[in-house]
Amino acid sequence: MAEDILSEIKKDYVLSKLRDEERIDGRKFEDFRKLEIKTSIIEKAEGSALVRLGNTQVVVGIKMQIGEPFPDTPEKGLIIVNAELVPLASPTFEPGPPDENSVELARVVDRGIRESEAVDLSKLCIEIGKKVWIIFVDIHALDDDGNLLDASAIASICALLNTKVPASRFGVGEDYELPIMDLPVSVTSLIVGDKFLIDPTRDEMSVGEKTLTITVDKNDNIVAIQKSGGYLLSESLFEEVIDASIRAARKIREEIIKYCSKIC
Amino acid sequence: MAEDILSEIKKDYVLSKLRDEERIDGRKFEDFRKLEIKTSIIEKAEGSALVRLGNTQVVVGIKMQIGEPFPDTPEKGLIIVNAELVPLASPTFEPGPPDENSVELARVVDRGIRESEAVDLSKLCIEIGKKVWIIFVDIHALDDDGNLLDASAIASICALLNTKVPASRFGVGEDYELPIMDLPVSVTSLIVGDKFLIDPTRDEMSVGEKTLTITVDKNDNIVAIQKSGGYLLSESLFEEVIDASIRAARKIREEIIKYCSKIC
Amino acid sequence: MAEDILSEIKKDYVLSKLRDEERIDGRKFEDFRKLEIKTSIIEKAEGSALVRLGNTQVVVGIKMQIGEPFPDTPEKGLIIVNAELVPLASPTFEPGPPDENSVELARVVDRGIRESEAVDLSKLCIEIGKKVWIIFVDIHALDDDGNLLDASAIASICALLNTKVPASRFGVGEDYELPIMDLPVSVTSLIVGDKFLIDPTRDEMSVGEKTLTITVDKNDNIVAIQKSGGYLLSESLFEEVIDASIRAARKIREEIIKYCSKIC
Amino acid sequence: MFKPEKLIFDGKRIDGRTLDQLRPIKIEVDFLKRADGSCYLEMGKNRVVAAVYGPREAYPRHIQDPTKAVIRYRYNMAPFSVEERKRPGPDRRSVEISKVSKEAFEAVIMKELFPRSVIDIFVEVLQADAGSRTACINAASVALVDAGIPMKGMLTSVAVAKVDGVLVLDPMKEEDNFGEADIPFAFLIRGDRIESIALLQMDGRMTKEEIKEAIKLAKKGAMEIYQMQREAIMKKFLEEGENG
Amino acid sequence: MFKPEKLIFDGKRIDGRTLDQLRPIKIEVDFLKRADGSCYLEMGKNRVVAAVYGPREAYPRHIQDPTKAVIRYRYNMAPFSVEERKRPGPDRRSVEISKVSKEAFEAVIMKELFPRSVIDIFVEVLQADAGSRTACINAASVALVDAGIPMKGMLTSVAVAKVDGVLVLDPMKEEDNFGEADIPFAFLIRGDRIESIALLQMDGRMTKEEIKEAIKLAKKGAMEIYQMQREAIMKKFLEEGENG
Amino acid sequence: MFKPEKLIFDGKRIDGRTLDQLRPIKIEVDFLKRADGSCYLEMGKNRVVAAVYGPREAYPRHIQDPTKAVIRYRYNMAPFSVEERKRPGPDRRSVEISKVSKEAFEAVIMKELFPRSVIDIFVEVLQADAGSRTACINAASVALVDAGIPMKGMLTSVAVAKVDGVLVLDPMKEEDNFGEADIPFAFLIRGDRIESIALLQMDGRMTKEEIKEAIKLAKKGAMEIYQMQREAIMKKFLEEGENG
Repeated sequence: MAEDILSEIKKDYVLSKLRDEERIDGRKFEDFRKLEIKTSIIEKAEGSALVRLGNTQVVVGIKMQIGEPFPDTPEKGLIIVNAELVPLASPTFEPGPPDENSVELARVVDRGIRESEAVDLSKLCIEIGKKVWIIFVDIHALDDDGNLLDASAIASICALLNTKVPASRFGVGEDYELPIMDLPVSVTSLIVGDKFLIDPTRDEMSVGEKTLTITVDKNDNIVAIQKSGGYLLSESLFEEVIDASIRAARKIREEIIKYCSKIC
Repeated sequence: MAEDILSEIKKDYVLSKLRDEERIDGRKFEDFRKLEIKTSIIEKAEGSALVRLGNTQVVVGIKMQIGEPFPDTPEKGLIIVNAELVPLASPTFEPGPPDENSVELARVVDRGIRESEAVDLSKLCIEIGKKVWIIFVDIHALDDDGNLLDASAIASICALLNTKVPASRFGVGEDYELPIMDLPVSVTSLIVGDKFLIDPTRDEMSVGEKTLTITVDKNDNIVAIQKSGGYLLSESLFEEVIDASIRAARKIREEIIKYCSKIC
Repeated sequence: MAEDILSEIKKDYVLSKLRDEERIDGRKFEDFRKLEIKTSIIEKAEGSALVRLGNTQVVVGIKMQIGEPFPDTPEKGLIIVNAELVPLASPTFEPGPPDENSVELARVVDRGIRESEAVDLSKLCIEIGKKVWIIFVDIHALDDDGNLLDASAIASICALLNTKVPASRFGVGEDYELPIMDLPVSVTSLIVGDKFLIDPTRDEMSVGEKTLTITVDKNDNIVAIQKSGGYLLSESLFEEVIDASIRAARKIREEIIKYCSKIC
Repeated sequence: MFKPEKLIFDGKRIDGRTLDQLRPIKIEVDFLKRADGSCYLEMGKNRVVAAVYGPREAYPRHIQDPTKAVIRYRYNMAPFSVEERKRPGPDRRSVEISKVSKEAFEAVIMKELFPRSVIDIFVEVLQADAGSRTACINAASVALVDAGIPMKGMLTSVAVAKVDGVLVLDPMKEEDNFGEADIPFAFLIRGDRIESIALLQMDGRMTKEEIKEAIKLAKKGAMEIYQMQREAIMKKFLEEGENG
Repeated sequence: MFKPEKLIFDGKRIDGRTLDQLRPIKIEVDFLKRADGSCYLEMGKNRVVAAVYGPREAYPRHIQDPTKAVIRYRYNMAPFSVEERKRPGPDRRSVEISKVSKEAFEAVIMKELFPRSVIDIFVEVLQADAGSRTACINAASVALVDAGIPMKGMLTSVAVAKVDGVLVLDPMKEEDNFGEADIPFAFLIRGDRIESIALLQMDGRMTKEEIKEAIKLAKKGAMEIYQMQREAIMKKFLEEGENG
Repeated sequence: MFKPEKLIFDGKRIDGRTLDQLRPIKIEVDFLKRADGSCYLEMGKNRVVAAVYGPREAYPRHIQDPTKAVIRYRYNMAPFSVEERKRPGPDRRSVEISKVSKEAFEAVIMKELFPRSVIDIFVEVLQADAGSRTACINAASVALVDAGIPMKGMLTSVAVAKVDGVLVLDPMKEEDNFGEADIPFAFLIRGDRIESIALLQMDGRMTKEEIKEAIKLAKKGAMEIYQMQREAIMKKFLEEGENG
């Protein structure tokens, strides 16, 4: 009950600020929170990244194995994206097999990587039709202060950028860097009436779980969209969100590149 | 609660009619409801049938794969019967793994097909001891207005009659019709005191879930029996039910043959 | 509720007896209950034993299969210990996958066998790196009157002593006796304040589920320890329990050897 | 499935349709007796059945919402609905489709009228071609009308794909597999007018201009489907009038 | 297992029994301390243990029936009970056997005496030969008497098989595997008389005349088993009298 | 992993440590915002995160204890935490570790202060080397202090192994894999004094004299870890003081 009242108060506060064209943490409507990236944090993984988006924290680890390709793409490797929303990250997450929210999160992240062709899968073939590399992208949420999805997408691409193919350990040649061809960025907006807030915090989400995620590639193409939550979206607002998402994605991509150039 | 009262009223009505030697839908005690068969309704399946028994509706689809035979029958194909009582078909069905009712339904249908040797499994061997055809008979209930079991058994044998072995798609020769050697028919009776009603409707089942299923082959042999429900059955009633089931099975078998000769 | 009161009364009785340095069934603090062993009770198993410890009863059956060795021990067989605490054995056990108690039981029994090197796994290799024997030790609890763990451990080693490797059935040579090199004995004590009772009954366990299990090999070495239950253990009591466990283990081992020499 | 050299040839698609043409649609209302509302629908090779149960008391109690009805949506594929037999039970794809479809209906059902209740929407895919999620939503929408559940309007769903560089309406399997992008939409249609978007997903690669074009094309297709949904419902009510 | 050339030779079966002869049976009542009633039973190579718990309050509450006790029956095979190790947990066969066995007991237990309660019957198959379901029912029936659960009579179970064209009582593994048909029965026996059939299944191929013959043969076998069930129970009560 | 010829050489271990030396430890308190208390901890290559939620109302109700709080402990390994990717979800090892760790905390948390409540302790292993269970307990203990849960003292955990015939403190992977025995301990430390043992397991082969020696060595290591736990907590409180 106390929980409900608190949430009601937060909601009123968020909405009253919105009427003054403000966000509760002072950000502009189209701004992401502060982004911090740390890679190579798990030595036992082929690649890894810890991403902080404000107080939201996600770790992604990459493991690779050798397996069979799909029959219709005999010369391509595979990517499998999996998300565990462990109860450590939020009192609303429950232990057990992935629920609809973690499935959706993993699948939207997966689509961004896959459709932007971020990883050159043709460089992951060992023996055509028989042996290819399988990339496991495991998303491990640590702290949910809102917008786990974008944090997970950023952490996933950063972890992939950080990945070395462990060829020598498997006795199939020398290790090499995973060939990354694009930097897809997912941008999630909270829809509030005819307005939208990019990168919503958990407090902001108290006004209603109505989001729209637009994933943008390095050429400003859209590579994935996901409307999530039971609400109606107007065509004009949809177009506004696309434009803003393209702008926001560019900034995030710059931050990722800046981080990478610093550590490489 | 309203549910319970309604069920109580139905029960009284069924019983009062029974005292006048009548059924609530005017049928004779030994009559099936109107049977409608439609085959080839799923092009992507190797065989398929939609069966309507009154308002009860079941779809069966047949898929075939190549697999290993059992070690003790190295030259025979396999049949696997599976039933999904999806919640679309009845408010009492629940999503999730098969419960005892769907397991029983699938196993009784399976026994009818298997014990009548309806499918000539020796014609399903590709390479002795290594490769045989596996037939998946998937029963998908759509509408449960009583006696899903007999409807499923009829739909299964009709779908098998409709099946082409997809040899060319698997690169092991030319397609051929599945060799069907018998037409087993399962006949389910509702036991009410010392009487029995063949092919009970859901409304009739409100007097108590006490059924006896007799599956009969084309030579009037019994190939499967299943007493289902917590009740005591007298020897004499059992013998009466067998005789009536043999008669009813003949009629249903004729209807199946009539339908098949029309479409072939 | 009645259950709770009964348990409260039992607890008071156990404690009052303890103040007089007595156990409710008259045993000494360091004595096991009467042990009965019966082997070869399941002809279809490679080895089997029924063990009664007072009223506690456990059956263990051994089945063997041929499988692949672990990559790092290519010339050694495998042991897999599994426990089913079926609801037949106690009203507190529930059907379904193993819970934390049956997992713990199986793992502690496993450690006793494994760490004492009771089975000479190097005699279970058929083809180095390819084919080795896998031993399934299946613990099936029948009656839980306390201390299922020690009863299971005794039944497991007795069943192993009773096991013939079924080489001829698998066409890989002649049957031979499983080479047993040690007789580990697990000794479980109930901790009550600064005292401890070896081989507690279910009634004694009503004072609190606080146990310490010490598994001892034939040379009085300790091969496994498990503190179980939410309590604090003093260092001095721990050392006392070790000494008493070594003494108790010797007696149980003698009984096992006596039984075996009688039947062999 | 082999990739054809070209999917569009001379302005026509490999099944002979023009770029903005729907596949044939067949709708049968009140297909099931047991359910409170139901619909059988074919869209190309898709064959789906939808059933609605409710509003009924939500059980177990802790799922009840004292302010509105809980909507549940279960998209399920029959094992024989696809080329390679599918193992029974939900996979990740079904879980996601069920979620976004549920949310689309949450946005249009007047759920505040039925506090503490649950409305169950079950859709079974008997045969799947591309677009089974859109076919299911169209069937479910009709089944809800058949069940008498009040909605803000009709929910109508259709996808647009980008194939060989051009946009096509209502893609079938080959276009979905080998196309460059796919956007399924569901629109709320009220008073014969498309009001807003209730379901929206996309995967592939498109410019923002193409997305705007796609919306236009989707709206055209949705209006046609909407007319067929209306007709099927009308027909059923007229029949009932005759028989009743 | 290889198929023997003939299963019946000179009127004798491969284990030396005549056609209407049961396998050796051993019954031990009150085998377990923890359960409210229990029984260990051997029938040929079958070794089974049955335990009864209850009547006790049904939990969770929503399974309670205000008019009678709920009966639960769990047939479970130990992993080592069969030639090839069985993975723990219920398979489809166990689920079906549990269901029909439960229903047989529902028909004979006076469950109206215990509203809102549950009576749990657990049977564990330590070694399975043909007929483990009948052995389990016989053991469970004795365990219910041991637990003092009121029943309309004794439930006694036996199977009849058709082998090499003739009917045999209480088939063992080879007869079950290579025979032409198998019918497990369970009868309600009251006042030393078989009153009715509580469990009945069949698979194989039989004429209706053969089925009638099978009933006769099964009844003969059931009466013999019933006497052994009675004796075992008597023996236990006498022992208790002596010790008490 | 190949077995090195010798694990101890000239009194030094293969990572250069002396026999009684701990691996480097790093502790960060209040690492997470959402949890009521949290801690990030490194011990050698182990990287673990602990979070505490509660005390909060236990749900579902039937798990409530009217006399005290229920403690839950979930030890979970990230799929990428080990050499070969681990399938998500609990395995038997995790279940056992969770159980004994839970029991250690049950013995030190003043759970009688919070009847009907639940206190959840979640630990995630991001990277596992030998001793992840001890690292998790050390982190969880700090997270409990951070959450303000009253305890009888600090819980501090460390293992001792027998390697090449001698005892070593805080074994790393190679020593764990190829050593002769391993004993993880957790101690209750109050007033800078080790009072008693809250967690104790062992596998391997040791004489009782060696076990006594192992306790001594473990206590030495635990006191050092305890100091680091204290310092980390102190540092956080001082920072809060400065900022607040």
